[in-house]
Amino acid sequence: MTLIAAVAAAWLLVALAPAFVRLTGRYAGWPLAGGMLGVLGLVLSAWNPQQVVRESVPWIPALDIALRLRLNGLALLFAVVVLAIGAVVLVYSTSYLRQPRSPGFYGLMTAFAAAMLTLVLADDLVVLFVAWELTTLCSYLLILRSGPAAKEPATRTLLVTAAGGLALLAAVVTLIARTGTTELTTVLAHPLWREDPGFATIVAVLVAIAAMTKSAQFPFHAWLPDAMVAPAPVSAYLHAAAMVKAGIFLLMLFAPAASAAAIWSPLLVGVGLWTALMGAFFAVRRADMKELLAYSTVSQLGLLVAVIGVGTPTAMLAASAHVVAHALFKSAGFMGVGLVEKRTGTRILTELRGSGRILRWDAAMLILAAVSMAGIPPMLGFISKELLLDSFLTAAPPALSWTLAIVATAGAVLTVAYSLRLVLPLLPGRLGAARPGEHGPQARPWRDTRAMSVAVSVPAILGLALGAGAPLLDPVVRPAAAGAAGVDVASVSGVYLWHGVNAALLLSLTAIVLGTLVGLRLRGAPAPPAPQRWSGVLAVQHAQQGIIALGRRVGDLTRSDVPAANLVVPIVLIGAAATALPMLWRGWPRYDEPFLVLDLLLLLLVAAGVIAVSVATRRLTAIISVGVAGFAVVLWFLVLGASDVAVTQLLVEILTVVVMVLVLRRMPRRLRPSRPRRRVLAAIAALAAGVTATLAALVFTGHRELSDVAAFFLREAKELTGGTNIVNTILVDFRALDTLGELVVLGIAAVSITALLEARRAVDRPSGKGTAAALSNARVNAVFLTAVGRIVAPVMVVGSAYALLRGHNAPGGGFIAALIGAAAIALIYLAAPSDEIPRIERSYLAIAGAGIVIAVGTGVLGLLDGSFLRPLHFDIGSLHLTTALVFDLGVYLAVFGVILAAINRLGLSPADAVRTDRSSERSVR
Amino acid sequence: MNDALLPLIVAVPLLASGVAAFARHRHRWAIVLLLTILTANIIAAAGLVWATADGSVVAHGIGGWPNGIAIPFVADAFSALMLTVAGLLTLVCVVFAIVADTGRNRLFPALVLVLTAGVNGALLTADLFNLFVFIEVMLLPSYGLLVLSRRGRGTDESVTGSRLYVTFNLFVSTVFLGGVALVYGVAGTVNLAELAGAAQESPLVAAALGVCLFALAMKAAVVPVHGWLARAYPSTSPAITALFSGLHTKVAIYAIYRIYAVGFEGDQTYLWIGVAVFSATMLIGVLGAVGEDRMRSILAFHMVSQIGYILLGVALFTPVGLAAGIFYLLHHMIVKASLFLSAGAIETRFGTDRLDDLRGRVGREPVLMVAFGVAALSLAGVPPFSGFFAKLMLLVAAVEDGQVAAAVIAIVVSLLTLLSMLKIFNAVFARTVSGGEPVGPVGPVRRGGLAVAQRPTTRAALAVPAVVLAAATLALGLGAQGLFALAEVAAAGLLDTTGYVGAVLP
Amino acid sequence: MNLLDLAAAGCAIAMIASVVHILRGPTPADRVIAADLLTFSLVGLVALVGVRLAREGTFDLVLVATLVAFLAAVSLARALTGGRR
Amino acid sequence: MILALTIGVLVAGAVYLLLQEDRLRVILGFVLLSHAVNLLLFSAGGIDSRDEPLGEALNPATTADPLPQAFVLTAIVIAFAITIYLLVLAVTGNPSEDAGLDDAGADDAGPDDAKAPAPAPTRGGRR
Amino acid sequence: MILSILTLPFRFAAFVCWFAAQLTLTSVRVLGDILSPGLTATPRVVRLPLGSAGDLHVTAISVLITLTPGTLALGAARDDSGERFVIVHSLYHRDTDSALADFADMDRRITRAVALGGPR
Amino acid sequence: MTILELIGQIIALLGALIFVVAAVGLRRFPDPYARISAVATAAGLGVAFITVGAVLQVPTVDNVVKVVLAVLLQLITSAVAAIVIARAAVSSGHRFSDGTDTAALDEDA
Ligand code: NA
Ligand code: NA
Repeated sequence: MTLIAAVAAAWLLVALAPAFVRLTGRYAGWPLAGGMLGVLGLVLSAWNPQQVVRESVPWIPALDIALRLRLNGLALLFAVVVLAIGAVVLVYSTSYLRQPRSPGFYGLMTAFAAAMLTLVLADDLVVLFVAWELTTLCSYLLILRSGPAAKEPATRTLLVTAAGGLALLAAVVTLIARTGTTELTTVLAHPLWREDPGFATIVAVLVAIAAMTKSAQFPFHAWLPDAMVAPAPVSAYLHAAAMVKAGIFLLMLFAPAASAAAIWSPLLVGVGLWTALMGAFFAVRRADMKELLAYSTVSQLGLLVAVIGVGTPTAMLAASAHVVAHALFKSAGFMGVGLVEKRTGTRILTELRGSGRILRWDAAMLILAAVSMAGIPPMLGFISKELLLDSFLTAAPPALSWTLAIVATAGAVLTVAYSLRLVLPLLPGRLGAARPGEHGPQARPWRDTRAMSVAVSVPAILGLALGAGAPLLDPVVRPAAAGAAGVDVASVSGVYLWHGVNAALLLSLTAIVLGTLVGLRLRGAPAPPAPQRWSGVLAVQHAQQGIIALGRRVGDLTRSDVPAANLVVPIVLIGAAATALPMLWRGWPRYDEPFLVLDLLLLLLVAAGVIAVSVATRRLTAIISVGVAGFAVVLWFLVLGASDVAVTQLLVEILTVVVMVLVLRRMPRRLRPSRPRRRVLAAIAALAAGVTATLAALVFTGHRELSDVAAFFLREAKELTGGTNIVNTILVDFRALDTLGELVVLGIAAVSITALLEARRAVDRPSGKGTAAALSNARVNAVFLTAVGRIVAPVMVVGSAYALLRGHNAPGGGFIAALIGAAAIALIYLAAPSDEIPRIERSYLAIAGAGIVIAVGTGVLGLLDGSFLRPLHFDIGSLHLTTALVFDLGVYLAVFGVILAAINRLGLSPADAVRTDRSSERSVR
Repeated sequence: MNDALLPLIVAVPLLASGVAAFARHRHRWAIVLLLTILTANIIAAAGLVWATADGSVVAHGIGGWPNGIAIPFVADAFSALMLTVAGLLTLVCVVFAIVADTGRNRLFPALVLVLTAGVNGALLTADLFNLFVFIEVMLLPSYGLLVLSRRGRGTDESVTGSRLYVTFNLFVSTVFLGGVALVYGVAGTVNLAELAGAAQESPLVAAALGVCLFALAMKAAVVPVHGWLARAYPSTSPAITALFSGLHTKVAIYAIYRIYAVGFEGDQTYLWIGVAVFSATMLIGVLGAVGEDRMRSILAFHMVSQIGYILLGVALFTPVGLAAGIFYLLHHMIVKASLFLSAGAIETRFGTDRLDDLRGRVGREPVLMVAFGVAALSLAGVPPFSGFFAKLMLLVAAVEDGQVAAAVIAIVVSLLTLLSMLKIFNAVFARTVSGGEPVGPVGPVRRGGLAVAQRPTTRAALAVPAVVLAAATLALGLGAQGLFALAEVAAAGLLDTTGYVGAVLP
Repeated sequence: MNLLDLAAAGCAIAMIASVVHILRGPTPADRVIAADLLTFSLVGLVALVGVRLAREGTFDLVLVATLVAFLAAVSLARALTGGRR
Repeated sequence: MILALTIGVLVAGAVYLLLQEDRLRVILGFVLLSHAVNLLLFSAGGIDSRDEPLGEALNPATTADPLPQAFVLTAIVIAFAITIYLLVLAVTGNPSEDAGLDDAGADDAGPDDAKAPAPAPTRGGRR
Repeated sequence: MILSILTLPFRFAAFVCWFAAQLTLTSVRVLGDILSPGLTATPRVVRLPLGSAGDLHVTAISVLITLTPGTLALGAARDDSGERFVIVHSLYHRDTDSALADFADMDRRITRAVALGGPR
Repeated sequence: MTILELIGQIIALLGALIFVVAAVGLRRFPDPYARISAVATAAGLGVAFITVGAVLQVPTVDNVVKVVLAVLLQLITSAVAAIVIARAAVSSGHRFSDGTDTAALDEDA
């Protein structure tokens, strides 16, 4: 379990980072670097050249996802690069950072290293993807945390790399779906790659896109120079040695399988070389050392991508060697530039002239890195470039191979040129001297930046050492190349400094000579204006803004609070769906002739009401007209054999009118007029909806016998419940749960109304002045309603009680009873000579609550007989009692509560309302 | 477990709500009651998960009437999981609401308890008309919660938003009831178990149930009937938005899953409609989010988008697809609430959720940043959070089912999701990352007549709910196995409904 | 031919006439009056139809209507004055 | 057939009102819509048998289906509660919402429609 | 007193009969006016003084007046001395006095019909 | 058909006629007050006639009690409703028809 331990240790470092920072401040880089080397030691101890090491811990067995790790040559190569460079950069950071505490920085840097380690060791598609995304995230946060100016670049970086991540996700999903496993080894060896060219092509392209975004290949390259706002350690690690290498790793990982797709090689070679040339071309003219290095990175990665596209064992060896070389010279380069900037306060080439003398060792190390970058012997950079050129030359067919080699050489010329430009100001003697009139930069003392100097020196010197002692690299790069090429280690040659005189050497020398000339020639040239990278940045920006603009337009489609605007879509949809109704037609429903005339009359009445409300221009007319339709519906219920429903509907109609009038006085008298266009469109929609509804009623209803459940009720209800009003037995016995819900709705409506009117007072508008002096006295005129109240209210109370008690056997029940009771309340309110008198202070909430408690409590009692809401029966002497009655009492109270709430809350005059508001404010404090 | 106790999961909150309605000025006891009941609710729901995790189904005919007559309550793994997560969310959001003031209104406990009862009932009932009733039981307290504000004065916006919310939901309920009527008209029953497979046998039943599904789709804010949600949700208080986001649309989604599974038995004939519509939902929703400039508007549009993902699971109707959809549903409830709560914490402290107003004003908020960031990444499907696994499974299911277009849309939408989340993150939290000091005006900021004092960081209590849920999404990501195994059991219950039907009609 | 049918027809005519009057006005009071007539012709119709169809709830409905229907009229009267008592 | 037409008429009126801007019209639209759905529920039970489901020894051939009646009773009351809530909501906005609709001046004081002449003193000098 | 209770039903029935006849008469008149072309109405508003009548009394007389075709109580009033009035709208009374006379007659009859202290 | 039923039917028809006449009155009368007057009569008497007529078809004790109560209530409530409407009409400025003597309304009360 060494690999698991290594990965776990890497993540443990992440967890420990804040603690280290707390203990040692910015020097936390030292223990963390040590830890990282320890992890490297673990990985190396697990390494077995003879056999791939594989370990697995179950994670999501249901999906066959496991924490599978494997250590092969490729993984080893990248693990070494990631951990070693990581350690160096952490050391560098201890001195680079100026803030005493940066838990975020160290946490993210170690997290990044851990993610990279997980990525390269992953043997599970999901683990691979998770790690891949983590590197994206860490890089976003590392860039973002470098200051306000970093926000936009960080966002763009994230968007581009996340897009690539999604390409990888698509590839992963396709692979899982098609191969049925997430185990990388199995997936890569799957016969499907050769059997299904379509599959191979899709996955190859997706993987290539993912890798190209991460490795900053054209056209996704823009983010990398953009990300240079990040501090030097971040740039050195992420944008030179680690993150960009994730893409290279991915390509090398998939190369053996994906090369089955015809498009793989041309795609990589084409894009890679183009990027190499383009990056180098831009790099040559940069005046900012860091920018120069950024474009250099783009260019070098292009070469790597291209050579992976070639795919031969030699090519993969070249790629492996160049990964190491590039990691060394580029990390040294970025760190060196950071060091120069730290010591001199600038990284602009022209301002640095003459600084070589004062920077001494640091300048020398940067120059050493640049020499390796330029590919000058005996540096490692020379060896890897040789290999690269050799790979292109040996790529078949010859005509193409020479073209590739020449293009690569052109890139190399530019590389030499920009490397030279980079170090010219640091060079001793005339070359790097300040011009007349220029004062060279003042350098800070070396003491402050000791750790940085050490950190720059290590990779720079290693680039020299590994160049001279090239075979030392063999144990790492040969297995990696073999893995990436899909061959045995034996068929991969070793790395040598001296290949003898061959075409590659000649090209290489040509490049050095031409590059030097170009570099010297461009020495004094001003930096070109409009930096080209903005085009790429602009593209991302434009895409971002375009999407936002599109989104705003999409939002505009539904940006309306007017209900009509939101209802029109569903109405149209229902109408559209209804065109299918005729297909379901199955003849006319069963119908009894004798009712025809009566039914027609009711239809006429409903139509009269509907038309009246539709054309009404005044609120009063409208609510009266709706009442017409409501009354007609009451009659319909009566005609259809539902006295209970008719009575309920009638009561509801009346009480609705009472409440509506309370509301009406707070609204203008006229309805808001609709524009003719809206009226016409609404009328058309209405007509269609009417036809739809009619058709639906004809198609869906009236075609079947009495349902089983209805037959059961007719047959058994009396026997089972003791009640003869079947509807009521359904309400309080069989489907008491519906009724319970309904009474809760009522009770809570009272609470909601209270909440609403406490949150927001109802609008008030002045009522007109009284006009008839003789009749103006409200108190005197209250006699009529008061007198009627004296007669009617007792009848209502008795009637209410009567309805409650007998509901089980005849029309009545809790609802009807309560509605009658509520009518009594309405009467009391209406009869009172002022708005204030009839108010019942807030007890309606308690009444509604009591209703709920009683009903639910009764229901819970039913558990005694085995079930919630099971009515219990008692015989007290000859009297038969059932808890259904108590349940009905709950219903009663809930209905009562809501009516009281509405009347109490809406029935207030403005002065009263103010008073109530005060009291409610008091109540919530 | 005694099946007859099943209805108590509805009855107890109801009973408590009736008691809580008595709460007057000093109502600390009502809050205690509320929290106690909500905790008990979670325990009961977790117990149900435990009881149904092996695929068994708990059912009870309420009132003890014969099968087919009584209204059945049924709990299987799916409904038990929903109950648990919904209960959890409610508790977390309620804690936030209490900390952020809305919850200290004396009416709050009663309203939330009824809402809880409504949700529980809607998740348990196997009767379409009863479902209508429970949806209303959910809605009525929601109307009250929508305008609740301790400070005594709702905003214009909350009233406008309420009107839209109430109107639209009333329309939905009415259409749903119409659908129930049509179902009874053709099938002669509204008992879901009796309707098992009926839609597959009869196009009439299919059409009638289709009306119900359409109504539920409206409620779930599926494109093109999504506009109301994006407008109404941001208009209320943050705590309530968070609460609703986890409950209302999700109950509708649950019902869609259930009805399609039982009534249609997953009939392949109509699935293409779902794939098309839900793909459009993903895309349109996220585009809307990208275009918005307020935290909660962005998040509300994301709900629409994510609902597309969730429902894609039922539109695939494969074992992996359903399990992925259910996993996604549960994940989304948690993550979306977490996002709304961290946004709400910011809004509560700074008095606005408009990005332009917040830009540069928010100082260091490391805790909220991490909570929001984690939830946002989870929403966008970035590993290692639960959203990634949800999306991954869904994508695998889609590709396995040959729905490549839907998979591609789902992937593209992820990027747009990230883009819009970055919009919030950059505007609100970027400073926390870069470690700078706030440059905006320091001191009380007046907005909506409220003076908000700026303290160095948001009160911990405000941040805790979001953090808890963010931690949950990480836990569900790293420990996806636990939930996914349950989701598979739930999916199996939808694929083979004999257990469900058999429990109702033995 | 049952005379009750004829009577029902009479009620129906009164109802339709009320609807027309509700729309025509011209004054708000006219609409309220018409609504009043409409309500009471409905009560009449309920009695007649209920008896003809032998509905058990007929006279319950009538009784309830006579108990509460005037509340609507009184409310509407209140609407005339804009809520003033 | 006739009931189906009635439902159609109610739905048409409801849709027409729902698509208007005025808040009260929308509420009234819902009132009509819930009437329609209630009648649809009745229709779903079958309307060729219309005897009341009251008493004992009921004839299944002629007695109306009691279940939709129970449904409708529940639905009516729920719709009632929501209608009241909607009504309250309609008047808890900002008074400026209705700016321009305020029948200011003479129209506010006078009861007459635009058609009718403005109120004038009558014989006896009232007003 | 006992006598008055015993006679109450008869007195009340007598009143009902009188009132029914009254209704018929006025109905015919109003009917004739409505159904013939043109209107012969002479509308007026009169003030019916009721002394210190109780609430029920005021209500009863107003109800009866309103039930009678052609007449309508518009409301009640009370002057500074506490005297109560019912304000009545009449369509067919030629002048205020005849209207007041009719209403006073009706008031007398109803008072007599329901009085428990014996006929006044 | 029993004689009681026949009488009932005739009474009901009479009631219906009252409604029809009221409806005509609604059209014919010149001002709201005259119309209220017409409707008030119909509301009280028309309903009374019709319900009495109807109950004579099924004169069970239960029904008769209900109808007696209903008729009494109807006479009172409909008239009071008419009075309330009339007063509201006056105080909301509804005009009397030309030629109405409204002096009684102006005196100080
Ligand atoms: Na005449
Ligand atoms: Na009269």
